[in-house]
Amino acid sequence: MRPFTYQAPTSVGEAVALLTEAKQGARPFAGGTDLLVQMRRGLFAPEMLVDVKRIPELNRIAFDPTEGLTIGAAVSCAWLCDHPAVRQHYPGLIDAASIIGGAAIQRRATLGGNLCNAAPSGDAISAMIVLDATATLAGPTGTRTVPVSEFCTAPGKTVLKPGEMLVSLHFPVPAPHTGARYLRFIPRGEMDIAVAGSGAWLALSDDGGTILGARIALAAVAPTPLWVKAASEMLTGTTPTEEVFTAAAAIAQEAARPISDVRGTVAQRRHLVGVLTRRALQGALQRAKGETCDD
Amino acid sequence: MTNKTLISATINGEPVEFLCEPHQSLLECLRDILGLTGTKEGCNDGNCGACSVLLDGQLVNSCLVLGVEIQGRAVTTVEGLADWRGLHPIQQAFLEADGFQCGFCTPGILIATKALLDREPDPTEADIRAWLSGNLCRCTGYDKIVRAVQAAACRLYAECEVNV
Amino acid sequence: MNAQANKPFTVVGERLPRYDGADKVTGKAIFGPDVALPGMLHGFILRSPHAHARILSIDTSRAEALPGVYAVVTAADLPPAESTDHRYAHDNTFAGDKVLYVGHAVAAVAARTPPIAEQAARLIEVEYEVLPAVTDVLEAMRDDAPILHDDMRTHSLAGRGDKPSNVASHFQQLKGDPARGFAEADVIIEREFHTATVHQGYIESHAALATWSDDGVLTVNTTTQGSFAFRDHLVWLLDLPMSKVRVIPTEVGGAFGGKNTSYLEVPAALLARKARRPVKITMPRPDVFLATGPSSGAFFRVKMGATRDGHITAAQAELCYAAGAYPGSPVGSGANVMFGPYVIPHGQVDGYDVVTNGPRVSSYRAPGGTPANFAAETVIDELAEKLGLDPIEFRLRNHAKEGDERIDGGTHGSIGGIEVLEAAQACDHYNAPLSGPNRGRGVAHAAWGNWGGRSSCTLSVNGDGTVSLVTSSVDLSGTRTTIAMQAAEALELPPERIRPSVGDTDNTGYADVSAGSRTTYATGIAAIQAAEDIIVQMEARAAALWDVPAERVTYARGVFASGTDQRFTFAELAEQVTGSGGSVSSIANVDVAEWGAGFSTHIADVEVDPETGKVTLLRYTVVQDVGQAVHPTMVEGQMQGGATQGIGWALYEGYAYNEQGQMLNANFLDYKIPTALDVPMIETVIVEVPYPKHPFGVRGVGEPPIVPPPAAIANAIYRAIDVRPTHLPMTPAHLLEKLGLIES
Amino acid sequence: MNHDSWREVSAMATVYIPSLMRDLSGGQDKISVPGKTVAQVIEALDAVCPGVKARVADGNHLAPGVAVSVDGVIARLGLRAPVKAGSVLRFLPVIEGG
Repeated sequence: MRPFTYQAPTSVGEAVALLTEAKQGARPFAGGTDLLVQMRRGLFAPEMLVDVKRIPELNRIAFDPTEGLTIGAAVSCAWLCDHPAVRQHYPGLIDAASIIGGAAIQRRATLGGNLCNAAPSGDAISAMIVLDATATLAGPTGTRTVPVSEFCTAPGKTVLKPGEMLVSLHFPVPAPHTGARYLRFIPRGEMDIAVAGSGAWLALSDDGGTILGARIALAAVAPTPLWVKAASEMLTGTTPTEEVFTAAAAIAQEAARPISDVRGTVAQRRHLVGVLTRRALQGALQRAKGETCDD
Repeated sequence: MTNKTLISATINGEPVEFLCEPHQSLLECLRDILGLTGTKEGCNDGNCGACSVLLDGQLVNSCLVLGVEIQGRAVTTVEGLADWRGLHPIQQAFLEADGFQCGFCTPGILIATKALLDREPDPTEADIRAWLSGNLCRCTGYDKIVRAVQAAACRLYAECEVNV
Repeated sequence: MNAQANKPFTVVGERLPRYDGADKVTGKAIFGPDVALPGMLHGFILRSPHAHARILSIDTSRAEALPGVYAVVTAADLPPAESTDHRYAHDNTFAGDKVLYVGHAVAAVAARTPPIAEQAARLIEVEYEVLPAVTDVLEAMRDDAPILHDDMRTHSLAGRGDKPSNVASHFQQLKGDPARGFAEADVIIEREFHTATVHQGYIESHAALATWSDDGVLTVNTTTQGSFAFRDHLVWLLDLPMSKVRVIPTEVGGAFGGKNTSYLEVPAALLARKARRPVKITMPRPDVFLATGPSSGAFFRVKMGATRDGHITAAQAELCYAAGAYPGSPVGSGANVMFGPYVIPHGQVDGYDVVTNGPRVSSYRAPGGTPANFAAETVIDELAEKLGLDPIEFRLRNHAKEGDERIDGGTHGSIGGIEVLEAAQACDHYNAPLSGPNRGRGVAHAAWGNWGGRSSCTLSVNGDGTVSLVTSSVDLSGTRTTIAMQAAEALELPPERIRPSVGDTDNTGYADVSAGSRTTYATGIAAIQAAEDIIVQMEARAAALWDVPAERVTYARGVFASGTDQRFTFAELAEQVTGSGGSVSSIANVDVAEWGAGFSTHIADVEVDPETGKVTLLRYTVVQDVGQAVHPTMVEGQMQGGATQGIGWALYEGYAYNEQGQMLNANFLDYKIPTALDVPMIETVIVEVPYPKHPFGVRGVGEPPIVPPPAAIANAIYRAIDVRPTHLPMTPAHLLEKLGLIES
Repeated sequence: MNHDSWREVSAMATVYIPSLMRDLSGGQDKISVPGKTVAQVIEALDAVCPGVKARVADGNHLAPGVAVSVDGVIARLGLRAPVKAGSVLRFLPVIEGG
């Protein structure tokens, strides 16, 4: 890969200044588990890497029972998955964050990196969409927040403007009788990129008999992680039964726009969207009822 | 000349200084600059685990860490496991359980095992296999590696008998 | 303690610490990529981006002008090729007029640093005329397929083809009258199978360091399965005197047949000669997939018939193997594995070696055997089921014995196949209950011929009674230990008295590659012969010291005796040896012409998710005849490692090509070898039917266990979800197609 | 004794004729001919069944992909391999160890 310069700023302001000055030539660098691999393959050659791992705002996990959860963009998956509050309140996020690579990758790969890499198969992104997460960005013109569901615009492309960087991700407090579940399909036990993935979130009435709110998001079956709004709307107001989940899964299959590549075929991916969505909804239902779901 | 940075860090408990360019990975620095060839390259893209080291006690693939990142930090490689007292209990357990054949993936697996046992003294077989899923081995079929890790756990936290 | 031979063993059969263990668990062991020299340059190989193209021109001027570049070489730097085989090896080192696969080497650069070498390689301008490519074996056999070699005609014992073809050769084995055999059959099964190209998957890549002395001696440090094979390759391609080429093997980080072939040594030598500096080339992982020697993708048509009482009357098979850019696929050994274990009165096998736009295949553990066994043992399983017979019972009923004639005309030697099947039938796993939905148990059986070949072993007695052992057999997985144990057994000495090491081409006798499961077997025979000669020499020295006729001196359990009261322990005599006529040493050079085949029966329990097609291995057992286990732990390691490679071949591994013949998964992310999570503990049952032509009954162990896994897993999948896979790898998508849940 | 009894029987080697060459041997699957090396045996065989040599040999080498076994052992020396009286020769595909 082509040589580059390296900076390790200790404040957001410093980082933004470096990124802005170098325009397209600089990239934020956190875990590097996607970035360095793609640079070595010559997919892009930044002049400068801005190491964001020494900036306090990007290196913290804060949970508040009323405010919700805030995760710095440079927090590693391992740190996240070991955090008691995240394990207790956001098991759906753990489903996704805990399967990004093996133990060594987990200690470097970050949620922020997974989002900014914006791969169609990004495991954490679909989970973040169904958990209604928002991204806080900092740039030359100040800070702004963007729903994660609107963050990815095309494979490897995001809403980040030149000089802008991701600072943190925010998750609302999980309301009672809600639950989320993320499942992906891979041929091996681990170490694979998703052939297809499906995240589901359900909010139930107090008696558990009615679905008050639902969100479904798919991975690896569209140019970006895909929020299937039609399925979400169809589920709202129904009773959480096998038939309803199967119907929602069929809508998700329709919405999917899979391609064939080395990891899977169009037919296989469309079929898997049906299976995974139904199972993710069943898992979300169990968690919404306070049960632990079978993996 | 190119833009080299002076890095000072602690490697296997000893202060070390070296010059490296930003694009050089920690793996390259260990092997080509510092001559510590115990850490191996299998793929250079984070998929095989042969380059596993501990960075401030955390298990990482050194091919996906930049040399410039370890300024002021501590790295442990396979060469740092044994000490003046002799082999580390993990190394001893792998010798007795024959937890290797060609030995190329062994440095990475020994480091990963240390990281696991530091965190989970009595791992189940499933815990071990999940933890080592990022360390590829093509010779052994993993059976004797898993048994070696179990024996190492016993040896380190000696309340179970070693059944290798 | 094993009481097979006339007396119990004291060393053979023990689970000793391996001699190479300490260096391997401390990171001190030196592998190919670890060697370096002061002033060493770094080499980088420019490879073709096209699968099939004519090279119109190569301009290296801009590369040579780049600061820090010391040498650039291409095919023009190689001495001209003479024979066809020579030209093929010549062109596979650096492409001649055509590139025949993506990754085909075109040029190489030596520079001060790796980035400069890579940057310089990008400055080499190559003008290509791109041609259509073909990677599938059946496509390549079609008359209208793109022709790789205009001068290639199909060779067969029926005569030479008359038009350009990608079919390099066709052979046929015939026994009896298949038509009559099928007429006698009550049940006939005919199936077709497709299997993908797979790679050995060794974690250590390839690496070579070449240095020339000022008087023209070339020294190469490299990771290889045979230092002499690599020396011969250098001599052959560079037209050098053998005595001026020295190959020094490093530790080998996994090979499995893939390091029988030399890839970097000639380019490194050419660069080092031109630059007048040592040059080291290491191969990036993608190039290992693209440009070394995977194992053939293949097509099979198998037809078998049997009578109602369970006797096979006829078997017929067509095997088409993709050899890659140059002929030489293992279709011959695949044919022998096909129906190997069974008595087939009427059989015919046709094998086709077909060139395709892919890297030229090399050996991979029982080359060609695994896919052929997948085809045959699936059909045998289906026959057993149609006849209502237990799968092992049906195989036993048709199993060959010593002296029976095979379809290829050869006869079986001493074989342990029946004992292995009976041990599998009686083992805990085969009789354990397996319940629950979508679960199944499958069995497969296989024979692999193994090999003998040329080996050399030198023993030298030291003054303290220890013995130094040097062999030219590269140690891939523990053979220093198994050879030293056989020397210790023959010398009747404790094993810790022997110190084994691997020599190089300047200080050992010639040896074939460490392959074919031969090293413990054949090099062990050399060690034993050298040991027997050492004893004779030591007896003569004792006789001289005691002034008695040599015939009177005996040696047993480490003690020389003269028949009266005079006695020397080995160490006591060794101490006086140098003073009584100089040191005692012996070199044994053998060419072992006969060897014992290895039989292996595998049992697999699987669970299949009927909605996704994902296969989970619940339990796996390997039952195998090893003749006599020298080091049982290492034997288990071979059975477990071979089985796991077979499991990868069965479920996960395969080259994926696009229409332009480009490989889409040249990395460990998408070329999926099994991880620790993908396999259970691999249970092993060691069967010992001693092979009479080895002093201790040893048989080859390394290759048989990779052969049965795909068939065992396929047969287990059938019992789990009632479909028979016909494609390797048996991916979830393939099973969904077989279940009719998605169209193919 | 059959028609070639005039040859010194003890110096004879038996050659198994592969199925694809039986068009040259009139369907016979075994033929005995004299010869001290594989090359000499093939020359003698070619005299009896014209065309055999062209199929198994390519100049002073065996044809590509073809190997020959003498008494069950693959002859490493190919055409130069020695042949004893009563030896059995077979033509086989090349086989490699892995």
